Amino acid sequence: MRDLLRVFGLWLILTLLGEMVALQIPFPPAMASEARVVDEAFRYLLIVGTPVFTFVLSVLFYSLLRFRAAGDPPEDGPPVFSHTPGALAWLAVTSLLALSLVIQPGLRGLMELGWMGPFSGSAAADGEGTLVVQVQARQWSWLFTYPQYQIQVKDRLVLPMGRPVRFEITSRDVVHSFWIPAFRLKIDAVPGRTTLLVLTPSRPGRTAVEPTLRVQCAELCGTGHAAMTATVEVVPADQFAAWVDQQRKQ
Amino acid sequence: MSALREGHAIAVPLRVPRFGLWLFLLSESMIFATLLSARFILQGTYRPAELNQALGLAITLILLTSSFTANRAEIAIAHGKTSTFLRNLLATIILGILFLIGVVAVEWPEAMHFAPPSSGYGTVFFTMTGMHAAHVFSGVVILSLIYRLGRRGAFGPGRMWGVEGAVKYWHFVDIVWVFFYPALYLVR
Amino acid sequence: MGGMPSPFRIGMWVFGGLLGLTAMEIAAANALPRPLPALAVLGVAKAGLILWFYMHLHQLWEEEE
Amino acid sequence: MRAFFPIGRGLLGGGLGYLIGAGMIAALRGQGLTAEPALAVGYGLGLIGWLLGVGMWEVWVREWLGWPVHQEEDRSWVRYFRFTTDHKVIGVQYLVTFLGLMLVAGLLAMLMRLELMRPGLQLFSRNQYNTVMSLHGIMMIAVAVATIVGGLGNYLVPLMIGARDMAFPRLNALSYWLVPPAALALLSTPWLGGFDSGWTAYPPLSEANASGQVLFNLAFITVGLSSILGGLNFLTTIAFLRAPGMTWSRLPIFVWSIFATSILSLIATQFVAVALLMVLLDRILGTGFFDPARGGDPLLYQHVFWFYSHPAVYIMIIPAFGVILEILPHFARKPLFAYRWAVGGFFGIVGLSFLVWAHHMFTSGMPSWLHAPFMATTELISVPTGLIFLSALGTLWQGRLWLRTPMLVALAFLANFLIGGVTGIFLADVPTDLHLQDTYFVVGHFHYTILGGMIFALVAGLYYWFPKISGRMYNERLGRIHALWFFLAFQATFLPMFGLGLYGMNRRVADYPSYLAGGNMLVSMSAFVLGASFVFLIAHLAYAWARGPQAADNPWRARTLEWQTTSPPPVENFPILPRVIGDPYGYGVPGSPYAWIAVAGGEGE
Repeated sequence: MRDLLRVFGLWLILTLLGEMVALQIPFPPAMASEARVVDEAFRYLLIVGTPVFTFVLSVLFYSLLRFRAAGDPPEDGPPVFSHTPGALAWLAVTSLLALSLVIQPGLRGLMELGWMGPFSGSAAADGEGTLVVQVQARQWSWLFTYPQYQIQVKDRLVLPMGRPVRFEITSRDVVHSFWIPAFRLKIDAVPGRTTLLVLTPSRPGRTAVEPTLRVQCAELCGTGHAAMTATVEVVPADQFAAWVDQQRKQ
Repeated sequence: MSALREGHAIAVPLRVPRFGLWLFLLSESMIFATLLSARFILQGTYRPAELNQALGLAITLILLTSSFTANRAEIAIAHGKTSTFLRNLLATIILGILFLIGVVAVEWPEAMHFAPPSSGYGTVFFTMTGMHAAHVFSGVVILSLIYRLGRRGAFGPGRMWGVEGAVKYWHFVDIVWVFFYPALYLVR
Repeated sequence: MGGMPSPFRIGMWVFGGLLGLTAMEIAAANALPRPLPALAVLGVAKAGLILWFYMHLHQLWEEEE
Repeated sequence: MRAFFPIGRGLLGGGLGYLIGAGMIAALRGQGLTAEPALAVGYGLGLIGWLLGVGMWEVWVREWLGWPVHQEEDRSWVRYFRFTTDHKVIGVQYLVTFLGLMLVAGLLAMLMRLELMRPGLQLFSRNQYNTVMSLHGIMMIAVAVATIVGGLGNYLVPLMIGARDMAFPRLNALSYWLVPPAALALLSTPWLGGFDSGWTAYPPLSEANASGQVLFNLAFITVGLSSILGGLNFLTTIAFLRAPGMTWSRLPIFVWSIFATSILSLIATQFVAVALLMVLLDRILGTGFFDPARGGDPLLYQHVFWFYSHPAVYIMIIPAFGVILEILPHFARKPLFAYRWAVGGFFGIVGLSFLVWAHHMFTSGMPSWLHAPFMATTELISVPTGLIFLSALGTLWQGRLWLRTPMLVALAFLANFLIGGVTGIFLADVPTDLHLQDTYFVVGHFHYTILGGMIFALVAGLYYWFPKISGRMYNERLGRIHALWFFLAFQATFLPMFGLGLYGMNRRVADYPSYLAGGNMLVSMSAFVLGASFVFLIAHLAYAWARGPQAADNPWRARTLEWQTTSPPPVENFPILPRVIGDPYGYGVPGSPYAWIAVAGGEGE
């Protein structure tokens, strides 16, 4: 009984310390509004995961210190073979924990992100203001087409701030993956099909200043995989319009 | 030492190799299950109209009959009727060879116009029939070895694991075709 | 082994059953608009006959003879 | 000279087989000996030639032809180089081969970390890096799949259940001898342009790259075949060859873990074989399984591949759980807590492992409605895994912990796998996985489970059973130093990877943006220290095997059967087969023997 109380105390202390760390862990800059869902899910898992982690660690540490034999143990421990109520309780707690994590942050996050339907990726945002960008991945570069403005650029993605962007992603050759770390979400570019990603850039920035704001291929695609990046610029709406005009003149 | 090892080998009851063979067949069936699923995933229930239905039915009947004769061979040797055993085993081998001729020498040349580089159905058709034919071929080889041993009097009631194993494998190959035939020739 | 219906005769009946089921498969394929479910059931039945009577699946949970 | 006769003959047979197969195809098609069709046929015939040469001719073909089989048994060290059927020799063959392979693959990892120490390209071209990374991956996968099962499993399962050998001793030898040609094929890929598609070999990339890919696929299929045959053998052995009185509930937990694993390798491995075969057919015969222009689908490969390759991680980790749960009771001097629950945990994992494969594909472009069910099944895996932890912690609680090296490494395993498990939740949960997929977070996670888990268990098992296998004792002080060194270097190497991944370091890259330089430098430096710990381990064990003091038959005062015979055991394992009458872990129960072993004189235990 004394042992149980002490290990409980150890668990409380370690959990407290752990939660302090978990609440402090800094994330890379979140530059799209969808990134918030991912970061909140991450933080939530950290907070829920910490007590589980510290529980096992406390029992492990406590046993190591308290039940250590000086050398070759002269006698055996108590012959406890099992403890059915304990095992059932353990089973119930782990099952409930696992199920709760499926619901929050799992299903809830999927719902918020609009990733629940028969499509491959985000639910299509079809609103008036949605900017459509067709992304074609190829070995080893990115081709961005803005069908609403009839412009095409290579390895450079310019996006207006605060406007939802629907990326329609495909590949010309092998499987690639479209990922902007600062925006969090990623999805593969698969030859023969189109995948969708809806992102709303929420802060201005560009790759040279913020390196996590870059398009990075995230699926091994051959020799040039590591270098298959594109620069990203998020600019205010008027600057975007000016950029579009300038591109169309070329 | 070697006497001990041999003694061990003899002492193993028949259900040990039998269980092992069943496990092997279970494992093998996963190959065919994957190919069967791939056929429906990639092609749905599409089937080209120009498949040779008469030939498909003919080779199916040949393979079913070979299972029948294989079964007779197994029963015969269990009852010590060696000549019936050999006769039926030989019939099984010949039917197996006929099946192979039917698939590889008749059906494949006819099906060449939807051969792989051009059509998706060809991809699954040739892979499935090819994988199955490879198993039929290995079955024919095994049965031939058994036939050779059988002619030397290697088998009889109570010492027929070789026959039983080979025949079980042959029936397994037949079961695969039981599923492949409708999947390739009959679905719409 | 042995017994009244001789194993040879069982083999014959099973073979007849397999032929009959094959005939039903062809009939189903020609008559039904979507023959896949019927074909699946018939295929399982054929495989079951072979497994049980030709491959002696039951031996697995029988005591050593 | 005599020792290398079978291997020499195998190499000759393999070479001849390759020349005949490749030559035939080359002549038919008017291409070179290393064109892809020639390569594939040559490999197939070469494999057969190797097997016949190495010993299958004597033990199998002669029997099929009705000729007398003659098999030479040799008790000197030469037996380790021969096609023998003694499960203990085969176990050692597996262990040595795969530890060697692990050192080679570890060296490749060191080269990768050398390249990644700084941004930019220093050591390799991009293509060379990809080949090195892919080779490291597949070789370590093979090590993880086969070392505990093939090595420790082969050596110990018959001993632990009181059998003389495996159910199919010759098949067992075949399973082992399939491995060397596969290793040889993998190591020769760099001369065929390498293969740069990782161990996952996703098409279309794996259908468009250099010809090394063909050898990779063939080698993978060969190792898979070996794993299938091994699984079949273990299942039959455990089902039928248990000693009298060895009921299912008296089975040591390690045997249970091998049983559960064998179900997985028997059933699941065929799927990866078919997936790789489809890639080969697409490459060589022009089928279009994965070509969307011809009715194919690249995602079909990913589904079939992960239908094996997710269960494969349980093929790696369940035997590791088995080793750890086996070690804990003997060193805690306490019965294994909740034995039945732990066995249930194994089978829970086996069952669930077939229902979770698509969690590798959350970002693959598969329909989004598949995410929720696969997320749910994946999270549920933590429930049976939790039972393993319940058993481990319950065993430690109020025990008399005897902190010898095997125990220390086993405790380190628990800490490592805990981190591996908790970080797995982040990858199972789709919203976080959409960011973390294909980053160093994943790399960190699976190294915590496979290196921190499976390899730590292997090391614990090596220390634990070393006296039994070698008949010698390792040095306890060196063992403890190594345990600490190994554990700390491991943490320093892989903990920073979670941060790197979160901040945008994606995996399988030869180069990275310069803002990630600090973390990578730290990882590289620690990795070198970690690599050195492996060299230290192997050198220590090799030295102990040659020069160590004689070991007692049962230095750990353990109850299970393998410790009731001599160290090392005689060829027939037990002079007379033991009779099991009690619980394998009945520590602390007064007067409860586990087994009754009659010795030549008729004395009891």
